[in-house]
Amino acid sequence: MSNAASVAHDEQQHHPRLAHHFESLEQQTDSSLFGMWIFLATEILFFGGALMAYMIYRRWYPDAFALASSHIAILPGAINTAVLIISSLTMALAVHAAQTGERGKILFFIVVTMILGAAFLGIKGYEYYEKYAEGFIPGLGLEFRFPEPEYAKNAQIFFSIYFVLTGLHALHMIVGLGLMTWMFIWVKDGVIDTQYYAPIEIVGLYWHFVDIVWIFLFPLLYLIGRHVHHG
Amino acid sequence: MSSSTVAMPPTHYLNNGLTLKSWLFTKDHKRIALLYLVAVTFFFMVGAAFAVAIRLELATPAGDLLSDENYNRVFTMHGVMMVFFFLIPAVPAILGNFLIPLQIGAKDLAFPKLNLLSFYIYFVGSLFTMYSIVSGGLDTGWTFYTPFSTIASTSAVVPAALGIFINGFSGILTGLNFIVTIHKMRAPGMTWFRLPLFVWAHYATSLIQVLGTPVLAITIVLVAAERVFGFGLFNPAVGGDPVLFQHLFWFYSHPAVYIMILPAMGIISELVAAFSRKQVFGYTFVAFASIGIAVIGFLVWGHHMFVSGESVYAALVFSVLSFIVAVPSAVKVFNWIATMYRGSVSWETPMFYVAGFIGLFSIGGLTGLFLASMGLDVHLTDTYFIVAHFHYVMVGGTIMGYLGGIHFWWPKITGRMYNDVLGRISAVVIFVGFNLTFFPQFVVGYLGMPRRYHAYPEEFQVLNVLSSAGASVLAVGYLMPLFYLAYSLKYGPIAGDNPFGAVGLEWNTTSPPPTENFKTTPVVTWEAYEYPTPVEGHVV
Amino acid sequence: MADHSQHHIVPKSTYYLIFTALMLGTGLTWWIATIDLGAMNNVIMLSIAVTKATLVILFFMHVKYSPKLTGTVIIGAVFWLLIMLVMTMNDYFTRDWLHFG
Amino acid sequence: MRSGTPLFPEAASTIAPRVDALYLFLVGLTAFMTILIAALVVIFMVKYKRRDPNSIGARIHGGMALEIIWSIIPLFIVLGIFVWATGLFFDIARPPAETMNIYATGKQWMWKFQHLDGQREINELHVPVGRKVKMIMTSEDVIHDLYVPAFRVKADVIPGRYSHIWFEATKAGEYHLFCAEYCGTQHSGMIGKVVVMEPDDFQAWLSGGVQEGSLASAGSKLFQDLACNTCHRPDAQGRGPVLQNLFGKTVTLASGENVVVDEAYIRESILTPSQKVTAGFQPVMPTFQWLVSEEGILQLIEYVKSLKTDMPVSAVRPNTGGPAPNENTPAQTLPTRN
Repeated sequence: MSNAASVAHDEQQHHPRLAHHFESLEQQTDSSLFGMWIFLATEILFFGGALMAYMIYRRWYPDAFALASSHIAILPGAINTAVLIISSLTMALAVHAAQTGERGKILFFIVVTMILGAAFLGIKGYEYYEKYAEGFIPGLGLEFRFPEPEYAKNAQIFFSIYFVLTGLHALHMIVGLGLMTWMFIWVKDGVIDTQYYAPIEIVGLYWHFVDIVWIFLFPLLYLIGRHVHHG
Repeated sequence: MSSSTVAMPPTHYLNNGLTLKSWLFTKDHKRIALLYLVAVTFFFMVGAAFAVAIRLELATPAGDLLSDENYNRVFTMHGVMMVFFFLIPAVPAILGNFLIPLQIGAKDLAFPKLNLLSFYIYFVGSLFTMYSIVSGGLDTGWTFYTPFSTIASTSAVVPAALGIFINGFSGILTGLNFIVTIHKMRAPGMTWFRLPLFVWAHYATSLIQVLGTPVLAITIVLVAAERVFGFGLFNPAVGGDPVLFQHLFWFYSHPAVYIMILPAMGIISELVAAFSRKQVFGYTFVAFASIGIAVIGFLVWGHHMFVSGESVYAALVFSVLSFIVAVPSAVKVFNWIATMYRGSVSWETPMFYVAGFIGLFSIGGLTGLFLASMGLDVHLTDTYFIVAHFHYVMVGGTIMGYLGGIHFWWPKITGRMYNDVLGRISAVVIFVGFNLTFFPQFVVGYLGMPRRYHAYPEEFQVLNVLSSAGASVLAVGYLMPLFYLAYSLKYGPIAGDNPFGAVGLEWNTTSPPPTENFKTTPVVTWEAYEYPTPVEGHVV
Repeated sequence: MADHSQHHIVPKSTYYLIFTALMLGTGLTWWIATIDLGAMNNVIMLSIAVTKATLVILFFMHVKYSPKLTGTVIIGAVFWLLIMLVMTMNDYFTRDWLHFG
Repeated sequence: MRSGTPLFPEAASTIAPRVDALYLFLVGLTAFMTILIAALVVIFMVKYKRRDPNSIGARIHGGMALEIIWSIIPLFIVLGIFVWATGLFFDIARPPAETMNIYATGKQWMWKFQHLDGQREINELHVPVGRKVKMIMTSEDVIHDLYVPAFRVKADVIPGRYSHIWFEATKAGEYHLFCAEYCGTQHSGMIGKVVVMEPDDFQAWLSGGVQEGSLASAGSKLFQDLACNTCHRPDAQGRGPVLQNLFGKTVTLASGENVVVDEAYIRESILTPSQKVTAGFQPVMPTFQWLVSEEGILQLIEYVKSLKTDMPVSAVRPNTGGPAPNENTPAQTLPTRN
């Protein structure tokens, strides 16, 4: 077992970030990465609950869902998908730079990732505004104006799920930007070094997870029924 | 008691820093456990106060003491407080927090800061929920069924739901912390099958917390989106399905029952071994029974919905799985009893709680079979039979186990001993009061009295009066430990490191333990519950 | 069992390769969405999404080079999600089975 | 309803004794197991009481044979109970073919019942002894639950769909009727009584009171008032499908799917007509969402059920003319909720 192995391990140097209750930095890193993965497991089930609502209602109301989906413009969604994938790449490169100890590169890639994240949120905000202008907000006391009134009721469910899922996703992005700001400061202050870069790796895991969520949301929300309705 | 010439260790976690700040910002798992102890006890009192109001109201058939509006708020808050702020955190956050690092030979949990954060998240969550009491109350029942909670209720649903949402993160983080700790922080030689069963039980519990709680969180988000923004997610008016809420809710909330009972079962395993001075019979079976309950427990939630309009076929699947989950629980009970066989059974207070637990949990578990039986559940569900059943499991089981654990580890936690005679009396009073309170509810439930009724037909009165009378006995039983335990803090005799002559790493350190738990990292070379002969008050 | 995950450095070329695959997958999804394949549209789009997610997990998130425990956590979480989906769908798909006129 | 303090509920339906039998079996099992467990705990506590403070227990690790025995035997016992209880449940859940139907609507906080012959009741339900009665139930607001302890049946009453219970009363008398699903402030006031009458008395009760005409005729009148008859004509010349002999049939939708015409489908067709259009018809029907109540829908359903070819639609047409059908299509935009 890992703990048994790590006890005998490096007594020689005592890293300043090694917490008192760990035997070695390796045990500490292992534990924190493992903890992050468990947290991501909870995130899977968190989004999974909303996904289940989506599945059930889509099966109940396939036509309304396909129609409602075809009223969402693909282009901003596709651009956002690309933006997120690029940001995932830059995040991975930031971790890579942390492993090799190139501090300037870490800072550069974190900043690029943050810019891309902000761009994603900007485009998302624009999309939300469009939904508002078109009358696709299924609540807030606003009038829901769906072009095909006979599907209006069930289209409200689609847009409710759309806003819940994309809203939660955007919220995760905002948290991610916060975490990255924190990492930026830590790198700048020299807290992070080639021994101790688990925090950057953890933020990276988080960011990639948010990317994965979007990889599923894009086809599920934007692309269903495109082949039937060319909206 | 064993050796009498014992003294407190000069330094220990309790006197390592005496300022308020050293408590409120502590990262020591033992101190955080005590912060929880205070908070959880407080919320138990709050929940119990609501219970008193319920039993007073139900002493007469007419709804005369409280208005129907207030009664609904009272039973809702009783449920919310007891379930989310007492039963779910009670054993893991107090005893689990205190003992897991000690039992596996670690200096602390893997993430001490996260542990402190969990406490404050719990605290903030409780504030929101408490706020809902003063800002109009909550009248949805602790189950928040839609569409009542989303479109009909005029009460403060959002703050209460927000409080439960926030509190959920406390549970998730505690569970995450335990899992990582158990995987990564075990002392050399502490293999998986040398772990105390208390740790196994907490591992299983943590799995449920980590995998189930997020679904509760998203459910609350969906309810809030419907209630606050007017989104239609469960609303039949736009084609939504209110029954979907029940699936999501029970996917968490049925396993949550196992979050409450599994840690208590872990305590009972420890207690049976310690007070029989004997290895737990069938250690691996008991360990895997915990994991089995945690896993199968996720497959049975639909038994809450037999009459809710779920498909007959789905009900059938949920029913058979519900029957199957009864088996590992039965296995545990049999193994505990077999552990006592040819043991050296002590009659100290914790053993009385063990006996009470086994009795009450058996009735609670067996009446679960009634409810897993679909043909019978149609009649029984949503009556007082259900109320009696889950109180037998969650109160008779969990609280008996919890109090047994508190009495067992009290000398370890505080370094002092309580009055054992009073302890035994309290166990008996609780056992008698409990049965008086809840046994009549089985009868009145089969008669057909629905739960959550503010007024009821007159022929149910005698049984309800019995129940209310029993509740007053039960209240005395619960108050007793509060007094003699508090008294022992100052005037109790010094307990010594191992007053019960038990084995387990936690008994290898001082009482109370030092902040670092052990002077040197222990190396484990023995099996769990391995009693060397003869016992001399101090082992290994 | 200590895999020294933190010492394994994935070459940059791998990252660029995965990135290219992800972008191509996105384009492919869009293209598939516009042609009518009936029920297969969904199957293909979701298969691409699962593939993309797997690539991200294995390479960007280093799971390929991490202890087995990490993989167990992921598979466990996905399995639990499936429990929820399957058992609930089990209800929704069979509500008509005992049809009471 | 009884006075005094009963300890066992009255059994007044054909299913009740069977539920009681399972219950009593389980009570016996529980009592046996609890006494066994309690006895063992007490015996071991006394017999193996620690006398020497330094003594320890015998070294016993476990026993595979015992573990298997006490896993397998309970498993078979519970699976046996499962089979018994599930068979019973199917009989409770599946109504017999020929039933006397009564419609129930729950709303905060009352029960409304409509008999086919037109009698309406609130919080009181009259049924005859010896007839199989099926309740077709829906809710106007939140989830309720119709529960008659003496019959050992209950089912949630859910807004937006129909649920059922059925029973055959065996004993004349008055029994409790409860709402068993928490539904808000006056949940405990949402109660009433079931009056089980001898068949003759029931007939007398049915024919007494204000005669409002049968449920189907009320539905027929509504059918005219809402101008449904302009499209749904019996002669296959209308813009909508012929409704005669339709109930219980399977129809093919425009999407190619097959659906059985049941209460839920008719309700859906009235409220969201464009969702499941019968193949060969245009989606021209407007929604009647805001024009007809849940009770009205039930009347329309009963009217559709009553349409048989041997009974032409004119035969049940009420003689009252009613207001002129509104030619304008009803409002198409849905009011937004908040």
